[in-house]
Amino acid sequence: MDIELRGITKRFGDLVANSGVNLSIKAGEVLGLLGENGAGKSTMMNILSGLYRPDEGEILIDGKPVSFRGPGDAIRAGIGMVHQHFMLVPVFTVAENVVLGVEPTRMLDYLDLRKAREQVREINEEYGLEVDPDELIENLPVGIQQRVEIIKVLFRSASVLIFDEPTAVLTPQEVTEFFKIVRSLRDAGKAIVFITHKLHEIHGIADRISVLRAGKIVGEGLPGKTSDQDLAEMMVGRPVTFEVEKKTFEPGEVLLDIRNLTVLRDDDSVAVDNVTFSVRSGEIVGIAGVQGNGQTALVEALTGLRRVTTGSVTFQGKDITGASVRDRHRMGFAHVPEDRQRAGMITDFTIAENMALNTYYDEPYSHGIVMDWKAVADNSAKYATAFDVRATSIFEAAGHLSGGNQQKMIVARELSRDTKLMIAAQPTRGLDVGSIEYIHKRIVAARDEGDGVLIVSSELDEILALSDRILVMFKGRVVAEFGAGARPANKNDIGLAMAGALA
Amino acid sequence: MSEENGRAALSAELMKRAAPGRTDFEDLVIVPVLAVITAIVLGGLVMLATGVSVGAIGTAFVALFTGSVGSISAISETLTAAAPLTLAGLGIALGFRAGLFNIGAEGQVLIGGMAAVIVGFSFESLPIYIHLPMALLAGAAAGAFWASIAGWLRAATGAHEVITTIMLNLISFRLVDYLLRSPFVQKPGRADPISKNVTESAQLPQLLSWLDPNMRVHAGIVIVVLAVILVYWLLFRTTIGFEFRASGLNPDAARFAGMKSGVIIVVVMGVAGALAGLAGANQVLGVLGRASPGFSGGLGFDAIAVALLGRSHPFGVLLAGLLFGALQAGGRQMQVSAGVSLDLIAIIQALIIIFIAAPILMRAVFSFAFQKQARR
Amino acid sequence: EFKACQITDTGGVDDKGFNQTAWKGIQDAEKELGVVGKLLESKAETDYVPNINSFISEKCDIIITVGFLLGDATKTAAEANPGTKFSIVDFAYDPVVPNILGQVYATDEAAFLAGYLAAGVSKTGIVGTFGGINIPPVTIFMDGFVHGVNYYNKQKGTSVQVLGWDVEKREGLFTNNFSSLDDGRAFAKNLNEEGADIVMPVAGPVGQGSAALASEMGTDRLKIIGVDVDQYLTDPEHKGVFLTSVLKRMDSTVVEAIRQVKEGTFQGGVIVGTLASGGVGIAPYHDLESEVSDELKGELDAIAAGIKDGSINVKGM
Amino acid sequence: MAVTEVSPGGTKAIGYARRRQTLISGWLLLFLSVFVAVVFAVPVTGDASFRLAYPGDAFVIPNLVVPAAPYAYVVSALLAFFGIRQFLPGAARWSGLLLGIGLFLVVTAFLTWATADKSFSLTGMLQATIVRAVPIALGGLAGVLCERVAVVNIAIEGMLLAGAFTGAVVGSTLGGAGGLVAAVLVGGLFGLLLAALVVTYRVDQIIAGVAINLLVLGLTSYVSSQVLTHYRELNNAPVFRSINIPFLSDLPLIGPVLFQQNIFVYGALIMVAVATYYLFHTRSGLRARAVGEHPEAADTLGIDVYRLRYLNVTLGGMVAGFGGAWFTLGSVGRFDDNMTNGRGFIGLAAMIFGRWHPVGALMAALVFGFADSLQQKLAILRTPIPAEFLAMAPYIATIVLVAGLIGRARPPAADGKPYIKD
Ligand SMILES: Nc1ncnc2c1ncn2[C@@H]1O[C@H](COP(=O)(O)OP(=O)(O)OP(=O)(O)O)[C@@H](O)[C@H]1O
Ligand SMILES: Nc1ncnc2c1ncn2[C@@H]1O[C@H](COP(=O)(O)OP(=O)(O)OP(=O)(O)O)[C@@H](O)[C@H]1O
Ligand SMILES: [Mg+2]
Ligand SMILES: [Mg+2]
Repeated sequence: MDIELRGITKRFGDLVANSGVNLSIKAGEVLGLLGENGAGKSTMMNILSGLYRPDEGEILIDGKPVSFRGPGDAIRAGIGMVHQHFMLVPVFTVAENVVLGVEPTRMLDYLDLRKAREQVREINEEYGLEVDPDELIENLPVGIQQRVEIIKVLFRSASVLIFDEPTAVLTPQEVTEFFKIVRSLRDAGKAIVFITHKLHEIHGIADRISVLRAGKIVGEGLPGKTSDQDLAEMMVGRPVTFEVEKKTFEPGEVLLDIRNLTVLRDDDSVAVDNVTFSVRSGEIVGIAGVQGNGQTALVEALTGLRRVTTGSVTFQGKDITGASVRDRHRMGFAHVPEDRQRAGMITDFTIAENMALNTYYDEPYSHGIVMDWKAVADNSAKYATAFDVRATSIFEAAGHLSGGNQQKMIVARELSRDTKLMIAAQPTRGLDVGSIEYIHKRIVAARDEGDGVLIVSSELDEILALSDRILVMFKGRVVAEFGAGARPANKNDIGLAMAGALA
Repeated sequence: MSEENGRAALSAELMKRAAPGRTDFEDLVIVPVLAVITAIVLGGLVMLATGVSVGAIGTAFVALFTGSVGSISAISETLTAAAPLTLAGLGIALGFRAGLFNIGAEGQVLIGGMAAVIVGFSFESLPIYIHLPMALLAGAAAGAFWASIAGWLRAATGAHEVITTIMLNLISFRLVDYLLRSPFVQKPGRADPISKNVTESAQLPQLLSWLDPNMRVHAGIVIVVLAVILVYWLLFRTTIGFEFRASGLNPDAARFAGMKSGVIIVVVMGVAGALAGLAGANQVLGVLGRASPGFSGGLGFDAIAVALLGRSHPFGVLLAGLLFGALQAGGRQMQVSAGVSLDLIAIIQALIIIFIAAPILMRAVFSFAFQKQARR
Repeated sequence: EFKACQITDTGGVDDKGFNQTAWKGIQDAEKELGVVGKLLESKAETDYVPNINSFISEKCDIIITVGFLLGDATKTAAEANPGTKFSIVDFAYDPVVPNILGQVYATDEAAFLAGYLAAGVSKTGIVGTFGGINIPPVTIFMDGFVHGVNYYNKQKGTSVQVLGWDVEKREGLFTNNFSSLDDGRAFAKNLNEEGADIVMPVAGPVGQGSAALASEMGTDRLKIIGVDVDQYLTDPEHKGVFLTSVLKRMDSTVVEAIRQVKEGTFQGGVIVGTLASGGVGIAPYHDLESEVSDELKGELDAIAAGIKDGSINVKGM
Repeated sequence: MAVTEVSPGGTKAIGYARRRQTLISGWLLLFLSVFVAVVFAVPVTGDASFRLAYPGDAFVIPNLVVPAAPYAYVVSALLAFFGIRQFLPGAARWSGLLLGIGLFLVVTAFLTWATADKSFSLTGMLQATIVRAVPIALGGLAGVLCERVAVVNIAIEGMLLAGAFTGAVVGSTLGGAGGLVAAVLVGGLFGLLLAALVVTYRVDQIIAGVAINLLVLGLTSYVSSQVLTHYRELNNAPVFRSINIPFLSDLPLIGPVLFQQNIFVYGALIMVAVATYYLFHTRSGLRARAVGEHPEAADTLGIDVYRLRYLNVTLGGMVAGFGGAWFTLGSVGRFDDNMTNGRGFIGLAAMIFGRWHPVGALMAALVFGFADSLQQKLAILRTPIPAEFLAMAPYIATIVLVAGLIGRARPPAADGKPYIKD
């Protein structure tokens, strides 16, 4: 089945997300779609999958124009999409998620789950996906969840499959597995759209490349033929440096010392399992690991947000195992949380209020219990400028900022006081190249000034680019260490460790 | 140097207050005004539908107006009715700001009122400047205690405050019944649940009784004004209020910023309860002079509407309280002059809330009053 | 024009009980004396004072408040407005307030007869009663009822039992409202399950719920004794279940109070309705006449005479 | 220089949170054990007799006679055992169940204590339990239907009241069946209004609910005093009598309790069953729950989120309308201002208490119904405890249970959140 998009334009209010996009997708071919964050990739695919309606333009299937009134129409037309944020109901089983919307039924609308399970098993066998149909989604690692998404699409006998940044959450090994699946789907005659902003992936899998920038198709390319530099320039619109500049590694005294740390999750399962390591001043320690292996809990424990079950945390020689979040702030902790919108900021507060979140309780921002809004405003204007937060006013609601500027605001806030240790979780998740560059520069600058830095990221490239030393977490344990005295960092080895091969 | 200057200029630019847009004006002024008008018109239609003659409807609306603001005694009635609604509404609004849905104002009003009554009749010969504040404080403290039970349960066990406050309401009804019958509280010589009378020195003095002994407006309105200012100050000018608002809008972010959510919940409920308790004290010390079963008369529930209508902003709550007070006072006059049931007022109040909460609906119906592309 | 203005308690004017009866008194006065009647219903206790104030500013010639619960509010208003004339149903002041005329009723005299009757008619030997709120105008019915049953037991050597009211401890079954018909039904059901085949609900309209239950179950299993008015007449749907009603003729005292103002003879004090004055009494047996033996009827007549002449004490002494 | 060796791991999970809860329930059970012994056993003599049959029943079964003091000692011993069990390994699994059973035993011990040397009709009390649970269960069920699609329904109270009013007025003119149908329709209408407000006009769900409650209360009270007062015949509906199910209704104890009831009781039981089937065993139910848990996911699969919200909230309104009719058509046929008197809110509590499950809501409603009917019996038994405290007991128990057992019960993930599309 071949698909053609003609002159698609989509606006959100004043913002033009897609403008006059032309694109063709062919059976038995993988189309790689490149573009920075916010380029409009997801929007375009959401239009193709019926979720959004285009303001202008048309979609043709095998030459015939179609119009989708909703995702149901697109599904019936044979278009399936695996979304960037998984669209799975966590408290449903795999089988329930797969059949949702096209459920096998018997009399009286009775939901035939037995049949559903069998159908899932059939697809499992046909494509070599191994997923237990009776497991609850919330108990599955993301890699498997993604397979469920693929089964969902196949179950609807889609002949066009759209994958929106499918590799962002996978380990290198899982990516390899995933590519195998994609190839077998292509060979089965399906048309595939593969969205990413990682250049190196696109060469391995795509048959054809289109690049999107600011809502427009700005170029085409062929894998292997078009160079990374060229593709990157098409994406960003200017030459890009792939290197992060930093001073040579000169670690100082031990700042943070973690011994035999064990931390539990809310459901009392073990998240961090007897972990010991330390962070020195002037050093960036990167923690690599697939989501769900305890990094979140580790960060929460180090920042005072989660109770430590056993073990100790020492900061500058002082035991801080039980210290409160605020005590740690005052000692010079800076914390960039992994979920910016949920934990890092208050979207309905103004920028000024958000920038006061970790300073409001001290002079000069408050006297006793009375806030000094003048001081707060001065300070936030100063740092918003210094950290290049693009806003019309610091009295604008922070929720109105773009993701990159939100993150810059948070980093500005965290570094706006005298810091000694920076803990940053997924500091550039979902940001565009420009913002990533900027935030990386800031992190390195903090390290160069003598701060200790702990970075948790599931983006292996980020870990590799920034870290002086890399620890890999698997099932709550630190299973490997790379760099600075240990074995040198090597992407493949780290990937293996993340997948538990060294455990 | 010039870069420094450039920075300073940028930073000064950022300091300029974002101008409130026309949409804000429309939402804050036009929508409420249209909502009130529409609700009153619909109220008229309801009367028509139930067989009230057109003349009587006219009389009713005139009475609604004169009974609420048409004379000094009407204004006195409006203020008397508005005072407890505003106080309890402030408490509920505070809860909303901190992300708590406190259905328990009714119970807190009752418990606060009981404490105020008990202190109010227990001392014979204290000067008013000691006795009255004592009684008020007792009301506030008891309300605070009662509400913070729900706060504590939420903080310590995660029990949802909607359930616990509903249950605490039901418990407080019985508790008040019991107290009113206990020999210490019950009025001597009476077998029914009714308390002793509050002594003069604990009563909120009537402000206009020199004009006419039936003017009921009393010093409680001073407390209301103080409370509005205090709550405004607390919410928007102090670190405590900052924490309330932060944890209300995003409890996770608040926790990440080192705020202690458990403590905040208990404190918020405590302050909310204190305000509701003051509303109760206001009723028994200023209006009733004693307590009897159900003396709150549902004001704790009306106060939820007041808080919602006032958009949980102290000044908004004051305006909403005045509006509801006026509707109550005017509604009474409507009942006297036009024989229209007081319940019509409840209908109008409900419609006002619906319309104010549904700006999209108002924009759709009255599109001429709004700018075209206003986007929400 | 002469305005006679009534303020109900929270029961409302359609309570098929005393608010309604008092209102009937005003309507009678409209016909007989040519006055204009006005009415304000109280939704909550906080309405009492503002309602009275509304009528004061309306310049009513007489303000009639209905019910014990308005006692305090009426007194305060009367003292603040000595020029306005008040009358209150079911309440009296001691010492007398010069501009309030209280209207009270020796209801226990009539309830005594009802108790004796119930004891005589009951087949299970158990009868029951329950009240709205534990206040004197309610419990006086229950007192009279219990004493009437006890008097029957003493006379006949039987041991008919009364459920729902303990005269000594002053405790018993109360719905704690004067409005929930469903409570009336549930309370009567409860008493019936415990054996009572005759129930006297003293809770205004709540009693209609009991009557509904009785007509559902049949009068073999449950009969009702009405209160305030002859409920056979006011509750025609369930009229067959009323053995009798304990009458409290508030309409007549209300008319009397209005007449006094109209004729200029009004002065503070109290009107008492007794069995002797006809202010209280029991209603005919209507459809259940056959259940009452002639002998019992005769005894009741004798007791009524005894109460009127003071030879029988309805307080149980 | 490497500080870290590969970490050894091997920590065993120690469930602190759950452990704390078990310990608390352990202490609570031990306390109750002592309490039962001291208060219900020591000072009591005599037997408690519970009447199981009505005079004239087909099978006359003897009274259940329980010696009060010995029974209390047995209960006390069992409680002590349950309590100690909480401190032993592996307690967590049974903690909630044992606490539940323990509380139930305490109630029975209390009953025998109160009835010592007296008697009352147990059958009657259980029958009343069911009857009184009906509006609460239906309110709770309405809540379940709405919240399963993530619409918080504070307006249950108003919907019940609307059903009660319509039932009375239409019932008076068209007869009971007509009244019931109308009540269901009007309940559905208010459900539709709530759905329109929250789905289409994006009104905050709580505000919409509160406003609907006020509106219904105002409308019904207004019409009742403005119109029904003058036209009494409009407020005098026929009542649905009990229907005895042949044979089953003659069974001792169970017969009168379960099979001699009116259509509201049968209707409630059937609706709970149907709702359970609908939500958990049908295609539409799966979709509805998906909408409540993850509306975006449902949307991407072509499920119309708005339509399902409209549908379920309207259904919820109809269930509440049916429950509301109970107040008039199932009781005495006459409407009275605010006659639901907070039962809708208790229904809401029952829904949460019952963990958003129809059967759970029914069970919770039965607890409230039991407390309600128990209280009336106790007033006749004349216990030395002030009536007010007895009346409070179920509410206090609810708080204890909610805090202790289901503190962090998980509502549907999207509950209360509007879904804004495109
Ligand atoms: N529902 C929406 N409402 C308003 N703006 C939107 C909406 N969805 C997307 N946008 C905006 O449209 C632009 C394109 O977004 P889109 O998600 O398509 O980008 P993308 O290329 O997929 O980026 P990413 O790599 O972050 O996924 C962005 O500026 C985004 O903020
Ligand atoms: N299976 C689970 N059960 C309960 N809570 C969980 C589970 N998985 C994760 N969490 C929650 O996530 C946090 C810790 O999880 P964990 O540390 O395993 O995630 P992570 O590996 O750090 O994820 P990420 O890669 O996104 O940082 C806790 O807040 C915990 O409540
Ligand atoms: Mg995207
Ligand atoms: Mg995580």
